[in-house]
Amino acid sequence: MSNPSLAPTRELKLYRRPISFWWWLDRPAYFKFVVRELTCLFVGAFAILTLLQVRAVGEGPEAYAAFAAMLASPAGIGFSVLAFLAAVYHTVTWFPAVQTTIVLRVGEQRVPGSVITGAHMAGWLVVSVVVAYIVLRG
Amino acid sequence: MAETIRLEVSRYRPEVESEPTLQSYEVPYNKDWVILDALNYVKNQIDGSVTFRWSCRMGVCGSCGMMANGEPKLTCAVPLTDYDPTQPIRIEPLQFFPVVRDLVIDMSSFLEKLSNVKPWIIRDDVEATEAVEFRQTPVELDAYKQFSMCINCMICYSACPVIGLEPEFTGPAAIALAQRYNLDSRDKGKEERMDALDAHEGLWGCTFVGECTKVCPKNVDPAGAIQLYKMGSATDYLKSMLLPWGTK
Amino acid sequence: MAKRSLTPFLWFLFGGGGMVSAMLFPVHILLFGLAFPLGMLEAPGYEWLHALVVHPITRLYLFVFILLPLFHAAHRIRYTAYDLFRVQPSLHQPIAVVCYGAALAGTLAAGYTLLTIS
Amino acid sequence: MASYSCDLLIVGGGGAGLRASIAAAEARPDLDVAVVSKVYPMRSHTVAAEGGAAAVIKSTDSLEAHAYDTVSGADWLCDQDVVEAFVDEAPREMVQLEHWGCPWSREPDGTVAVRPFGGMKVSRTWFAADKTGFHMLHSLFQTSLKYKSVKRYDEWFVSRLLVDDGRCAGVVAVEIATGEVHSILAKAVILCTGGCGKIFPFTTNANIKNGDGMALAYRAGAPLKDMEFVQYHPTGLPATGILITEATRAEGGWLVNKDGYRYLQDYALGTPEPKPVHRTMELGPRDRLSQAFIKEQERGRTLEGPYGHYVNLDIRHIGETVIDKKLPFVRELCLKYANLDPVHEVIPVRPVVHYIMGGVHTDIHGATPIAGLYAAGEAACVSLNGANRLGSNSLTECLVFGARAGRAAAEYVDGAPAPGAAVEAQASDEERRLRSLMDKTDGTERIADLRSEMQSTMEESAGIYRSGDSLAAGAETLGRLRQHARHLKLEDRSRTFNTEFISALELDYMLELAEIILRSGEQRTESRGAHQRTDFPARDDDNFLAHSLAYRNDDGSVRIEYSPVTITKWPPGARVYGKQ
Ligand SMILES: Cc1cc2nc3c(=O)[nH]c(=O)nc-3n(C[C@H](O)[C@H](O)[C@H](O)COP(=O)(O)OP(=O)(O)OC[C@H]3O[C@@H](n4cnc5c(N)ncnc54)[C@H](O)[C@@H]3O)c2cc1C
Ligand code: SF4
Ligand code: F3S
Ligand code: FES
Repeated sequence: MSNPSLAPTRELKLYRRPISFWWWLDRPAYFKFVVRELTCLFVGAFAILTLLQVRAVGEGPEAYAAFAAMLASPAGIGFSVLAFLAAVYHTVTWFPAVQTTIVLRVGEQRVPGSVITGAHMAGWLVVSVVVAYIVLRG
Repeated sequence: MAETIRLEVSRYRPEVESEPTLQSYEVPYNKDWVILDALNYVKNQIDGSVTFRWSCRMGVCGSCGMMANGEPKLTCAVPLTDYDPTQPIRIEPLQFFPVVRDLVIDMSSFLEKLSNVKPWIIRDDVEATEAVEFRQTPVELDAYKQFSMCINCMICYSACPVIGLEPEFTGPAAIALAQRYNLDSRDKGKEERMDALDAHEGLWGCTFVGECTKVCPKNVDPAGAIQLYKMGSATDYLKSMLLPWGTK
Repeated sequence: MAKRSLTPFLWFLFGGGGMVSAMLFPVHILLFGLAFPLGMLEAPGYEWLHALVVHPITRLYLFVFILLPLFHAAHRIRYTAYDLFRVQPSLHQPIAVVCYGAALAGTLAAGYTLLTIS
Repeated sequence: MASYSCDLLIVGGGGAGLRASIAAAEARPDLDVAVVSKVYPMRSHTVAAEGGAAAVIKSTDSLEAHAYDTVSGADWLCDQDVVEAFVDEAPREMVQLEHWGCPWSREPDGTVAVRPFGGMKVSRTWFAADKTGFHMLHSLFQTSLKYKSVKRYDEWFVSRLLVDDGRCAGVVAVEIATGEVHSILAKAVILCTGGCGKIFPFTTNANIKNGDGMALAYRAGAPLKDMEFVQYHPTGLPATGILITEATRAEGGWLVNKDGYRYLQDYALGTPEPKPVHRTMELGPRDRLSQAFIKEQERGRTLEGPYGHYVNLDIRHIGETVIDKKLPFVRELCLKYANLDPVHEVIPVRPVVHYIMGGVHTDIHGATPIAGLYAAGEAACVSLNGANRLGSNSLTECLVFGARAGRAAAEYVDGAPAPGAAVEAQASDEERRLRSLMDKTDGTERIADLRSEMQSTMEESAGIYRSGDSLAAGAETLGRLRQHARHLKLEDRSRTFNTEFISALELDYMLELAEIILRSGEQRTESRGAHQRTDFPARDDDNFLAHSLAYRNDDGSVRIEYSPVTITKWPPGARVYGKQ
């Protein structure tokens, strides 16, 4: 379709630096990126855990008690601590990312991303309180 | 003697060596200089064989991108005073690109990628027939203006790990430029551009590392452009699924 | 519209999952994983939980709560395999199938459970 | 030595070259068009233009007014038929570029916005904030990508024109990445290689502006026209020469001396008003403003810093909002390169070499006297700019005359005969010359030393004010430098991307052009526009309402001839600024 630029007429001996397996340790930002991506393991695991929890509720009080005991075991607590940290990390990295997919205008001015992120954070707080309220109402 | 600073310059002479080595030069620590001035001092006064690209010296031609202490920088826009004179500054070619010579990278792949995303106005009547401009309000201009500021300096490419891992990835600047045209009220080529970009090497290879935006010297925000692009494509997809009769 | 890949759709699920998990997971984990087991808060009784779960709105809520995050995780695992573990390009396709396949399986299981629970 | 061929070869990928390539590809889609450029096209110096591009578009304006401003700005040394064609085609070209996507700044109703500019009676300068050249170049480059009949030779350096029997038949070029020498045969060649500001020490011009194309044409036998006219822009940053665009003054900026006094009122440029007034004070033409600076300096009313004398450009009263909207790049440049914020501080500025009015002599279609050789843009002198170019006319010139040259050359191609055998011999000659320079090991002279000596010589002898003596003395020094330049010391032994070798070739061109500038200036014993002779302070229409044409004698010396100026509607008159 479009116009080509001529390839070199003699092959150049180009140097290509190999990428190390540890590339993600090269810059702090890369490391943070990898951590952010790995939070998804906990997200997936917790989704499945919730499925199991629902199933336990369906199976009756004993089944649910067993499930709750499992969560209270040291392993269960350990998992929850990690999962909680991962989930929060996911949340605080997610909203700034979402902001980039939204163009909002008020009059001629574009709403700054930080405002959109802030609104998400506020929404997060509200939603959390509502969920907690409903769960705890019983 | 006046204060000096050491530059450790990556040298690669393909005729005589198989991989780059660092060579040290002592240059004046001139408070009015940018890194590029220091390199030119080396070239003019010490070693005429040190090779790098530059032209405008005012941050607009996009030629002088290099790694300085591991960070991709537009060397004509970074003052020497950003660095501590007691420590050397390591100058290397932009990473993730094949090196032709010393600090010169091979960026031909970018030009190919750029052509592939069709960075021009697509509509039937672009050729001027009469002297009347297409109308475009300031708000419509603002919708794409930021993404049109790209100087093709390749700094974002050398910050994006996906480029390192998958060199075929279209990459931040080229996608941002495609999006620049998509968002231009005069353009009707979104569909055509999507043909090239709806692929793993196109849009979807980007995993939103976001470094491209952080290092961009011209505030182009390529990461944002790509995110918007994905969002647009996903909404179009959903629309066409939910309202198969409603898409134009 | 020329033929498009499925990717925009998968990306949409990924995004939706990211949003759902960002908004809801911290509080769920905090409550069920930490506060109740550690006795920091008094856990709600079984009856209440059961009543909640069988409510139609909650069923829908839980379905979304599981479905989208599963696809979110599948998507990210897929790209992590590409970028972090640098799997060969020839394996890209199979990995994608496994990841989304697993998410789909989880979704079906969730659907079944939520429909049949009583 | 490999040989390539095409129908039409364009040397240069700046505004003029890209416009020419598109014009040719559109006029004749069947032709093989090639663009050779020593840098990637989007690095060309058109990218640095800031202020804007002039073309009549608003109903308050008229072609006549644009033409008159241009003619009087040029101190009547332009060809008026050229000016008329220019103002007439300018709007169409600018709209075309708009249709190609250039992000022009807009009025609220969506029409393009215009701003005032120096020496213009009406606001007619289109702008894209203060990065006009950048946006124009990228729009042109990106648009050019869609023409598949256009092939690019990026980072190839043209070192010689092949001319056989009075016809141009192609070029010899060095492929910079590999160091290989190639010939590219063509039925027609268009030179769009830009200006030569790097001949001077203190310039807004980029490293690549070495006047290559002018030297190539001159050596091939074409005359260079009006080379004594070098434009100093009144406002460059003292340390670097980075340009602070005229748009700062168009938006209301003031030039003040060390006492904070708007000194231009003392130099027949009108009386100060708080708001900018067309063709008055800071919106006078560049030659007058730069000359006023020197006079002010002689009166001891300028400031002095580590980089010489300067005055202040004050834009603080314009306010942050307007500055950020219309002059964001100025703010960015000041913050980065002068360490000050123009919203709160005055900007130190001094005149700086910016543009050359002269160039390769062409007719109104861009054709040079050598058959098949065309030129456009800053490298050419089609006689639009005369003795002083008005700001914002040259970007438009690149479009109008780039397109004209592209079309004319595409038309010429059909009748052009195949290149003769002599061409091959010339090409291998050139290859031998280049190889021996590349392999030279016995040199003693540093490129950088010769270059800076040439530059300071030019500033001393051919600055804003010159005299017969200074020009002659400069020419003598240059003669000596050219001797030294035969013994260049090259340290880089690699064939791969050898920039030192390219610099050596560029230095050779610049030395030749420097001498032409001096000789042309020496013979013009009058003052006109940018050429101010202290020994001949008056304009002399009887003898010098004429273009100078510099030819190369067989022995390498310069011969100056004169040709008449075309006058159509505007007989020579006085240049009056300030009061209308
Ligand atoms: C800082 C600055 C600001 C300006 N602002 C304005 C403004 O606001 N308005 C206005 O109207 N004008 C302005 N000008 C002037 C205007 O920008 C230039 O005159 C114009 O851009 C020149 O364009 P060009 O196409 O002729 O050359 P260039 O853009 O300089 O391009 C020259 C091309 O030739 C190629 N080339 C050169 N030599 C060789 C060789 N030996 N072999 C191969 N290729 C070669 C180069 O690679 C390049 O592609 C400004 C100029 C400067 C320096
Ligand atoms: S997006 Fe920014 S960093 Fe990337 S090429 Fe463009 S200007 Fe450079
Ligand atoms: S760094 Fe790379 S992964 Fe995407 S957001 Fe930027 S292109
Ligand atoms: S030299 Fe032009 S951007 Fe640095």
